[in-house]
Amino acid sequence: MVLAFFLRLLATLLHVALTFALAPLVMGVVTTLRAWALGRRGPPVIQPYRDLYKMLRKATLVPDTATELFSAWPVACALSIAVAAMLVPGFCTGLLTAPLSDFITIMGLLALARAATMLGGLETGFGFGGAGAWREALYGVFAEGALLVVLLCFGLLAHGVTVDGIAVAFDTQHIGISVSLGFALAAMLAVALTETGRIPTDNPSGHLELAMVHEAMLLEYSGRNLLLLNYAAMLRLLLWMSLIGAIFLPFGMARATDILSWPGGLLLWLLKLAAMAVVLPLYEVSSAKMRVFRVPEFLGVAMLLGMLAGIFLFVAARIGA
Amino acid sequence: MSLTFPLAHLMGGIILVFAFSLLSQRRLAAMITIYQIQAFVLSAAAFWQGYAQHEVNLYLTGLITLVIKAILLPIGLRQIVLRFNMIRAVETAMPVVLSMIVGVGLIGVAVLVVLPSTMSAVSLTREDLAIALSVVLLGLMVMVTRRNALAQILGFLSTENGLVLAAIGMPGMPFVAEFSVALLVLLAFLVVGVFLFRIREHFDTLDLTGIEEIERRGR
Amino acid sequence: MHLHLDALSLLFLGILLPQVVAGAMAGMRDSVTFWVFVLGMGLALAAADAFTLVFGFELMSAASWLLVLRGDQKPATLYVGVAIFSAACLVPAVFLPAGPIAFLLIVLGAGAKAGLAPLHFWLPRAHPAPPAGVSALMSGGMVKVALYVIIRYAFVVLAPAAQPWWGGVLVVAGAASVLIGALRAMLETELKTMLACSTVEHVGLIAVGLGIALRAKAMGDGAMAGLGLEAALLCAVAHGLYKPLLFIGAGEVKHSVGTTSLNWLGGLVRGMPKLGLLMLGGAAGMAALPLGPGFAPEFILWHAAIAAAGTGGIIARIGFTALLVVLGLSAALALGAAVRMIGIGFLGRPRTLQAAAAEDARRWPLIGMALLAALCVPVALLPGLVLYALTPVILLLAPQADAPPLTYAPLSLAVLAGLVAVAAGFILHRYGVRGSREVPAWNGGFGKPPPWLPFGDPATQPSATGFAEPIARAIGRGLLAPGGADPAEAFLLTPLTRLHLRCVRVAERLRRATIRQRLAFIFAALVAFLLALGLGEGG
Amino acid sequence: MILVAIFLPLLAALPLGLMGTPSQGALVNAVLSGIVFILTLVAFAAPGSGLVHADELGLVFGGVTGFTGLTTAVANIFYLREAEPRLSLRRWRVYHAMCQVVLGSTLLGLYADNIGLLWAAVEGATIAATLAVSMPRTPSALEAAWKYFILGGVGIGLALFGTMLVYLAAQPALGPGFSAMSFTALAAHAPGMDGSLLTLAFVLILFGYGTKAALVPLHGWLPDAYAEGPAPLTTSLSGPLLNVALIAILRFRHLLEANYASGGTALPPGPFLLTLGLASLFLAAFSFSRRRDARRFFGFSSIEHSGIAAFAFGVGGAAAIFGGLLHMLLHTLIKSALLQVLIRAAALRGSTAPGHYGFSHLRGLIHSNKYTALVLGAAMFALTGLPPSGLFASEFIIISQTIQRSPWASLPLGLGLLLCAIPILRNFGPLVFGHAPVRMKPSKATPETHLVTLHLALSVVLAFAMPPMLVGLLSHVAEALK
Repeated sequence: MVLAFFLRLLATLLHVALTFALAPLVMGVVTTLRAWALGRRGPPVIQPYRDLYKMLRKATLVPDTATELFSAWPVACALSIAVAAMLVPGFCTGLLTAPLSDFITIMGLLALARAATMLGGLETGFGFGGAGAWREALYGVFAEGALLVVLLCFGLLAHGVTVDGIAVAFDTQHIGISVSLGFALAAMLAVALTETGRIPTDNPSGHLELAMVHEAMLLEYSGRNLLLLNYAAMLRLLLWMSLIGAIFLPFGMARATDILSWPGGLLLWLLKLAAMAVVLPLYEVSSAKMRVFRVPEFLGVAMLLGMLAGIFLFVAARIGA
Repeated sequence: MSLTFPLAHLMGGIILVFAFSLLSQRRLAAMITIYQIQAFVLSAAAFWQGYAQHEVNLYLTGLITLVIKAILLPIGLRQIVLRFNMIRAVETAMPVVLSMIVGVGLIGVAVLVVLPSTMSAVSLTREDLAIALSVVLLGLMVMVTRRNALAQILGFLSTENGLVLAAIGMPGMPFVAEFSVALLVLLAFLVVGVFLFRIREHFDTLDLTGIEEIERRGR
Repeated sequence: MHLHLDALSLLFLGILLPQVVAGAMAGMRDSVTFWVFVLGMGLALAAADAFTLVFGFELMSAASWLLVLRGDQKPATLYVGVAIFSAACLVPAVFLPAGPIAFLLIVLGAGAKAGLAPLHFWLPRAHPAPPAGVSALMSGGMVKVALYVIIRYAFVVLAPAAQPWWGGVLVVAGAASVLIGALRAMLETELKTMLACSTVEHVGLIAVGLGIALRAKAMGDGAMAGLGLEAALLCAVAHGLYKPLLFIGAGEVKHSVGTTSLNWLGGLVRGMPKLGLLMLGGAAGMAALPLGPGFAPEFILWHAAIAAAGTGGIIARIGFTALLVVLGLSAALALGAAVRMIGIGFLGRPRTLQAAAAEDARRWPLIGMALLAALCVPVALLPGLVLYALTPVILLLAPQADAPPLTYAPLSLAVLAGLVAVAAGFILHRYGVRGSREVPAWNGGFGKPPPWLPFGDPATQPSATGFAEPIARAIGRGLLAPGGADPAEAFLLTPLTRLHLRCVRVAERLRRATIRQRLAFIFAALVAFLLALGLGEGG
Repeated sequence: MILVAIFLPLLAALPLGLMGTPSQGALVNAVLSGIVFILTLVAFAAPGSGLVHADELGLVFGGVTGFTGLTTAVANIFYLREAEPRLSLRRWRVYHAMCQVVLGSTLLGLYADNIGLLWAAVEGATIAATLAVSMPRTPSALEAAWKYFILGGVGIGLALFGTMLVYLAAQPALGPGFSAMSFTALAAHAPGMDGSLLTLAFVLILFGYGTKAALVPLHGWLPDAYAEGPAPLTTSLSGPLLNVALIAILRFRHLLEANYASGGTALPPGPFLLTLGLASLFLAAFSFSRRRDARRFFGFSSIEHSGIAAFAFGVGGAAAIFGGLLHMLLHTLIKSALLQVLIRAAALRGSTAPGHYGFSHLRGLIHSNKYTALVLGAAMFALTGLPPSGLFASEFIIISQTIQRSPWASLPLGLGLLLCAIPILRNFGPLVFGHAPVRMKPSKATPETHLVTLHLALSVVLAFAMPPMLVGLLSHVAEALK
């Protein structure tokens, strides 16, 4: 018992350390690959680390129209993303945080981060921040609906909605490849792209304030506030990758109590991350950013796919099978 | 005694016929005359019933009817007509032919309603009751179809005649009712007189259109 | 009149108590009507027989009507109309034998009072009208009393006749309320109206939970029944804390600034920091954010809905799938509404001089709000404990209830967050540059506002209307009636009003009849009755 | 005792009509009403016997009549102070005489055991009320009185016909003579009567007394008589006179029901009463909306409540009849309170003459006098039947009985009550709390406003804490007349 607990603690610590450490790297890889795909040379993959350090050393500026809560929002945003990232299993299942890793809790934490970012955008009371906030609010409405209905699909298949439980169930039970899971994957990918602020809903490397969503809300932030917000964005990307990996590519995940399976699990996790980090920029360069009011339609399709996934499940009468 | 019922029937029938002709008549003077004849027949019916039932009360009723309804009231009504210069045709709210058809229908209704009652051991027969009810309904019909106040009062009086006709047929009915009828007519006339004067003061005519005008303005 | 207290009554009385205290502190202490209102609610909750229940319920309606009337005469008529409608449904319902008709009448009657769609249209109009202390009690307490009536009858009195579709009725009505309430909360720019719309949403959530539980109870599924009841009751408890808080806060904003229209507020946190923080806590509850009081009920409710989607026929399952979409959409809409309330009203720059000069709330209302906020803490951080306390009520309502343990542990999450915060704080403190400098906002390069506009041009700020407009465009068009009206108003209230008007016209025509025509009415009725009599006896 | 209570006012009318100044008349009026009230209470101890005796129903409603008569007469003294210059001396005399005649004949109607005497009483009351309504002598008052006279006269005629038919129907069981006109005897021998004839008689009586009770479509006279007659008189019209007519209908209904229940050929009375009751309820509901004159408005409210009572009688069964009687009792108290306080309200605004009772004229009463405004508000509220109004109890009983006995009728009943309550409450706000029309100075309430409060308090007490004796009386009556 004690040994098992100790191993789980160790795995958890390792998971946390790796997640927190790798997040900028993943972002760097994606950015670099994207530049390559566009035919540019691109920054080195460790550029995000340099940026973060630079921000750490810069003075923090506070606009005179901001209220006292100005610096609270980045903290709230980063903390909630960090907690969520600790809950999502990475290389292995059965972490100490596994009982907490309810999908709905994770959704809630992401929503909390989103709310904090939006409030940060509204904080100084200027147009761009507000525009970013309402866009975020609009996207969030559809994204949550789609995500919740996808969750139904998982819940019915795996008889539980903790991410850890889903991963274990999909890994060990023979679920097979069903139409429902395909639909669910498509829906979840759309939500993930929206949540992480990638093309087609938002352009992370855009520089036109009028078209920005996530970046527009950060306009007034600088120094350590910006560091927290940017780091939160990196963590969020990694979190979503881990989440999709754990649910749709659960094979080869290690078990926390079995130390011998760790290296394989770690390797596979890194491979999965790498694969996704390759696919994402390729997808991004091959498609264009949408107009704001096209996004609800895009997410509406995701919602519909999620519903279809559920309905196909019912029709196929696979519940309990 | 075999003559009792046929004669009572006959008089009831005559009263009904006059009630019906009241409905068809447009001129005020003629309506008063018809009413007067109706009242005469009614008093005769009352006397006959009094003789048949050996009831002093009914003689008294007949006397009241004769004096007040058949003699005094028509005189008073004619006075009003003369004073207000109203010797003209009364406006009706419904074509006379139609109102007569409806009147026939009313008699049908009265008969239909009275039909199921058993009437055991009563000197008043089913037919008498149907006649009385018809007279009452026809009187109301006159009130509904005439636009002139005096004509309406005549309709009302005809209704009262129907009531008295029913009352005199009731066996041993205590006098209370008849006394009340007489009282009603008397008081009614008093009140009506008051009203007629007042309405004269305010509207210059006995026609109800003046009142209808007030009513239309709404509140 | 007989009174009797069981666990359910005690629970709802417990929900009521802090609100009453806070409402009294918010300036209603000397109002007799307010105390009559409270008395009515107490009677309804503690009633042991139908007469006392209806009497208390009506007393509550009547007193609150007076209070609404003193605030604003316009919605009072609508309010009292709905109140009497609910009485007209409840009074027969309590006498009918247990069966579907009684249940439907109860849902109609108490649902109208609770603001369940489609009879919710009065609520966003009437709840903001009276003084804040009353609004708070109406939104937090009165709708709970109505829900109590539904619970009392659906789960206890009519229980022997219950069928699964009864739950379906509640779920459908609740889902509609959730969606329309959340959407309107997102779109309304008047603070108190917005809060009232959010009340509609939360009533809907409670109804959905009750519906799932009722259906599960009739189907004999103890786990799901337990989940549904836990969600509904916990939501009732939480909503009874943060909604009054928000309403009292809105009243203080009104007192301090003179308006509660979000488009005329802004930057209030500067002038009223204590109120701002308390409102922030309330908004976290309203938006159902984790670590806030509102998340745990929503969490359980979603679990219950997912569990319910796995039972019953295909139609029911698809229905529950759609319900999940609705719940997700509405949760995000509620989040947007809360963010908009805080972001537009309390953050940013003041839009008027009054907002710039706002002073912090008065002492007693603040103490009342703080009391409610303090009570929110256990609900937010220890929902398991609260659920444990709710167990007797749940067992009373559904003896077979057996909910799985709660997998949401806010305290652990808070500990995790604390650990991260300590680590991050250490890094930032050790390696980062400390301190901060106040500068003019960058604002995309637009620079400093001119000196004659100390807070910049208010027109350059995002407004509440503008913030909501895209959502009105993307969702509102599909769900709202043309012109942005509430569908219940456009398709229920307006046609009824028109019908009433037509009947009034007929009555007026009858009233204008002349004497002769009136005689004709009598005569016609007499002949009709005689004919009926003749035909009746002939046949 | 009872005879004294009836004939004292009737006989006193003559001297009142011939001599005395108006203020003396008002004083005598009040004293006489006080004596009559005491006598109606004494009647509980000595109900008498024979042609005119007080049965339990008569006792209860006689007491209420005496009470409202007394308070009206007292309020009349205060009314006179303000209204005296408007009418000539002769008219004041006639007015006071007519007040006494209405009181006396109302009591006669309640106490009469003989159907002919009942009819005569109602007729006398009608004529007296007609004269009194015409008293202001304005065109609209004359018109209202004329309307009252014509419609009332027709009703009286029909009632007489019905009365005679009842007598005729009783022949098989009771034979000719006085006994066939006594309620006591009739009720005892109802099963032996001719059912078909009795049904016909009941329809005619329903139309006859229904006109007095202002059931739709026989209501045509009421709103105008309310609005145009002298203000205190409306109080007598609203309560006691309606009660006499409704009680008469109830008594005849019992004969029909008893005959029907024992297998006679009579038709059940329920449908007739339910139809008229619902028609009253709905017409009143839809007529409220556009009323601008408060007294006409509350006239329609009387139609509504009369309809509710008729509906309750139509539902039948001891409990429903108990509910209906309780409703009449409470409505009498509340409505007379309301109309009296309305006079005070109009007086606060300058004049109590007819035509000065417009809502726009009275609105914002709280700015003139808080006490009067609150009492008026309480009375209006009480009229809607929401708790804590006493009418809540009676309506509750009626609805619950309706559901048990004729469920289909409960839906329209509920709807009608709903539609009636809303307009009353809609006028409540502006009338009590609205903005006053001109710059109104606050003024003092007159002492008789306390009488109104007493009325209202009494109605609540009677509804929720009724003395057991009264409960016993009423439920006994309801049991006997079910």
